[in-house]
Amino acid sequence: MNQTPDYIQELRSKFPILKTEVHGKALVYFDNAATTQKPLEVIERVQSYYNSENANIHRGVHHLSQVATQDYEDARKLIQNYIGAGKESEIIFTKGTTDSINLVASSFGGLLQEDDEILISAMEHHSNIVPWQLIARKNKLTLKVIPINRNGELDMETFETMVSEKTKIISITHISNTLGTINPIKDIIKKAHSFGAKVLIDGAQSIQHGKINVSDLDCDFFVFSGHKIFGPTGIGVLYGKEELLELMPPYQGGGDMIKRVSFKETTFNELPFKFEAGTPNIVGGIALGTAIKFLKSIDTKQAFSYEKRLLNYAEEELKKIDEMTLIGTAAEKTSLVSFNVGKIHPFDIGTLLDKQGIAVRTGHHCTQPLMDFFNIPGTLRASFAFYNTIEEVDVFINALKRSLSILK
Amino acid sequence: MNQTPDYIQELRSKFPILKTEVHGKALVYFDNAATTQKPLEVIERVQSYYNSENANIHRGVHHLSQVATQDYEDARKLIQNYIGAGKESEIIFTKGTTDSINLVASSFGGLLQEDDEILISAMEHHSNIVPWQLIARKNKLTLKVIPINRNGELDMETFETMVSEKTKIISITHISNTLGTINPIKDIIKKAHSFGAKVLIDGAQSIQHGKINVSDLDCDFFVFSGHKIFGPTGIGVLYGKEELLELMPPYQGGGDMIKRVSFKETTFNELPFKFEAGTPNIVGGIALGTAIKFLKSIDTKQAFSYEKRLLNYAEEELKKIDEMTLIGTAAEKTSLVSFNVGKIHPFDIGTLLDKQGIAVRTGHHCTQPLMDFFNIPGTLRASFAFYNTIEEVDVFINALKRSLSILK
Amino acid sequence: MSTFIEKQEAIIEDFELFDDWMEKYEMIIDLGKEIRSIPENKRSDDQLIHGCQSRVWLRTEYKESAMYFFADSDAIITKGIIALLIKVFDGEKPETIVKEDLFFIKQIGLQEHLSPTRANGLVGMVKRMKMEALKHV
Amino acid sequence: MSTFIEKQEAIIEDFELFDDWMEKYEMIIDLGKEIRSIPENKRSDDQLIHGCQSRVWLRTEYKESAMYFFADSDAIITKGIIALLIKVFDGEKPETIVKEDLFFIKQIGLQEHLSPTRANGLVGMVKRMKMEALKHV
Ligand SMILES: Cc1ncc(COP(=O)(O)O)c(C=O)c1O
Ligand SMILES: Cc1ncc(COP(=O)(O)O)c(C=O)c1O
Repeated sequence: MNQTPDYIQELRSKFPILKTEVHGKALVYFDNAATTQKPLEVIERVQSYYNSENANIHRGVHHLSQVATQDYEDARKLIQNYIGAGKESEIIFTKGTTDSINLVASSFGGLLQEDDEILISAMEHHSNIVPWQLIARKNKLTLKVIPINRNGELDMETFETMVSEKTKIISITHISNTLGTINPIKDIIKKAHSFGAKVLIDGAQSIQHGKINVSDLDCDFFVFSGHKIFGPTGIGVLYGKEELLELMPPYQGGGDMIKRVSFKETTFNELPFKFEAGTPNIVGGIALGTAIKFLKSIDTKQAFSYEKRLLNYAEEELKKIDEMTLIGTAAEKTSLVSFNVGKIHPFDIGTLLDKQGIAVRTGHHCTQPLMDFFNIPGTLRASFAFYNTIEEVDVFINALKRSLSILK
Repeated sequence: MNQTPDYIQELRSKFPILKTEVHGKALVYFDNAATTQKPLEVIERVQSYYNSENANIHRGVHHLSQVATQDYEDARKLIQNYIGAGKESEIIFTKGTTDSINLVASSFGGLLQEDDEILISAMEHHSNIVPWQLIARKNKLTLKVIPINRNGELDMETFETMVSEKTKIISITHISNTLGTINPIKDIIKKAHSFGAKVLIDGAQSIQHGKINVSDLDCDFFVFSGHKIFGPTGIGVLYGKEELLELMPPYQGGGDMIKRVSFKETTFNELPFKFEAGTPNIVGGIALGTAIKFLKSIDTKQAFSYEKRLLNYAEEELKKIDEMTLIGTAAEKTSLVSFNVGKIHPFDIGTLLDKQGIAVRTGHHCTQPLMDFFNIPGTLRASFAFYNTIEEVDVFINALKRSLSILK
Repeated sequence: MSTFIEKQEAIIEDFELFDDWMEKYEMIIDLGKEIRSIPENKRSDDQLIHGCQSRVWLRTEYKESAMYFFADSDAIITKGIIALLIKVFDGEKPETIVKEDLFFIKQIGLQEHLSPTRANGLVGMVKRMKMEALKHV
Repeated sequence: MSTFIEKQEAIIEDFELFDDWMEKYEMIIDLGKEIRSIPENKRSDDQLIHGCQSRVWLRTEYKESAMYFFADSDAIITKGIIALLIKVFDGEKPETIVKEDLFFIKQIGLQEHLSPTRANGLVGMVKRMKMEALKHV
């Protein structure tokens, strides 16, 4: 029987926005790869912070400042523990994935020298392309692109031939936000390390769909965004191995990241503070901690495996539709479907789905090189979280059919 | 009669946290220069965003995304209008003042050439020192420091002799967060422009205490933090003149800041998006807009002039205390007092004040060079917002006296 | 010939016939099929309007004090929306196009297409049409 | 001589005499006046403990299997807090200092001085004292 299990209905009830109506229809939120919704406890945590403990942190001797500092640092510990990092000081709070990658590209990339090589892949998000292009141009580095096949999988054979002693860093997405492909990052990391190259994993699309352990993975950097893991906007994480973070010069200058400032000489603070200049997004960090707590309080194993069921069901139903082209048919996939129908522009379908209450994303999903590769203007992407139901998939499929009947 | 006026009591009632107790005492929050408290409507705006419109912005065709985008861009307009900027595209959302200054130091500063000069002052916050030190070292620029006198005022005569054709940018605080000094920025800007130098005004401490009009000021950049103007943490603003922002290369790379990405060539988006890579702090921007709306809804003229009354009263009462040294006795001051009593360490006083419910800041206030100048380890700083009352000043003075009786 | 205002009012009336959004969009799509389009081989990059998720080409003609528009898009809803604009703007004096208020967009509930979302470029289209008209004022 | 645990319990008892925070701090300050301090001319940079708003100097001696501490600070509350630590740690075996739990801090309500706030460096002091002890384990 294809019905949403009770434990999912219960989980779902914790997300207030899912009860919203759009254009008079019940909202079906299938844009989770763009951003996830927030459980009530995260929303309430933000509110309680502002209502009773708002203060600037780290240097205040007064009570509010101490409470806020403690809560902010506790959130750091929660994150450290959740992703299996060895030390708190390896967890840097940033603005988001993009900020994290820019930090590494500028600070680690800035240490590289002419003709050193950086590897990315053909399925990267713009945020994992442009920062490397900028530093490559500045420092005359070579940026190489690991190709993919028509299923949207990395061409691992070619990859093997691309890594060499010249390779200094491989920056690669764990899961493609456009294709859903889960990349074999463990193999990549091993191969990279055998040549002394470092690896940054863009975990923007993986942290919310599975258990991550950076120590197991042995990646050198791991980055993600709070807003994609049921947390607030404006906060993200950079995990980095201590020895690398120690090596890297600071990225931004300002309050909190210094040990001692004088006009003659400035010395920098210890990790993680060296990379956290200025007043941070305090409530962002704290409420991201709450989001992690939320995840720890639920049966994520069950939830994540349910997501696969959603994916399978949606793909099955989509395949029944005439002229359907699924973009991204990797063997290993997370819970998102990207597709086109005939020559219909995804914008047209997206617009009509919206009028039926369904939020999907249309366009290039910040992966234009991938669109060029598939020679399409964009795709229509439905991306699921564990709070989505089987019935919502039905509503979506029916709405899609209705839209197509108008557009064909 | 020295009593808090009714309109202040009414304003005060809009800030939920001010009813908090600390160590069993009513909270007296005099740490407003570190961060300000938030009115109920800002807190509720954050909540309503997460409860009914949370979505990623700028590229979604679905309803939530469009609403969120509209609200985020409306906030930009509100800010533009509030600070008198000519165009929306001149308002860049950042993480905060520190982020804004780093952006300019890196992107504008990166255009400068060996021996070009940057001027800052002796009273700058670390956030307006370190970014310039970093770029100065990188690009072999000369960083010069405008001296101050014992009252904590800029030495304008020396300043006049320091500006020259070599000066490319003067980055200076509008109001000192440690001394309260209001700098004659209009004169500085005029003088700078007469030599073709640009001026960045660090408005972190001025935007919440007076009306700013960047067009009147004719400054080239103006930066501030949301959390210091009754808005959320993790959001800030960089105003820049369009022609300069156009000239500057992008700071970070990623989603949203591009027009077209390919592995061969990437072209950048228009202003303001060129400088806004990645998913922004959406709720931060929107709720900062709400904070601005709040300010527009109240009689700020009255509120700001009341702050002066608080300042005068507090200074008068402080001066009656034995061995009191006020640090920062400029003719033009905003509503904060920095002081030391005899040789007592500010940390000792701050700790005892905290136990009496009073939140003040102690230490170097991220202005270590200023501490070196005055040859002190730190100060005790009480900084007022318009929601503070005359009675709170009395409580503070009494608590201070009690603390001193124990410490002497 | 109806005035600029009358044309808009006529559109509003047409839309009032439908309660259902899907039907309104069917009408928009049908409108798009009626306009003078730009065949693929005649499209050029300088006709492209930026800021749309779909691609939009716009060509204008100025004849006997009036403006005429040819447009196309790879998305048929977008094309329909341009068709609506053309219906209102076509044959008008440049001055009218530059100055007069486009009140019908909000009234028929298409204001979401005016949002600063870069996915749908109604704002860009109107801006371009007005700019083209401005050349002849 | 009392045990490590007994010494902590004694401090807790002393603190229970006062309800008022100000009185507790008066006691802490008085304690600070009693300890073997380090005169200004004997202070050196390697004795400095980082991470405090006030400056803290710490010197240790190891004699007949026991640790002894000398400390000073430019803030008298900080000095009092070190005095509390010294009261508990002085004369103890390095092993005890490294391993045993410092439960009295929370019990007397000084846990705020354990917060990661860099303003008050109790965490740094304890860490340094334990590290010094570790050298002799
Ligand atoms: C004058 C001044 N400049 C810069 C800053 C840095 O602001 P933020 O920490 O919000 O980036 C502050 C605040 O501490 C300040 O007072
Ligand atoms: C794979 C991937 N990388 C990077 C990003 C950028 O994340 P953010 O916009 O939160 O910085 C995203 C999100 O859009 C993503 O999906």
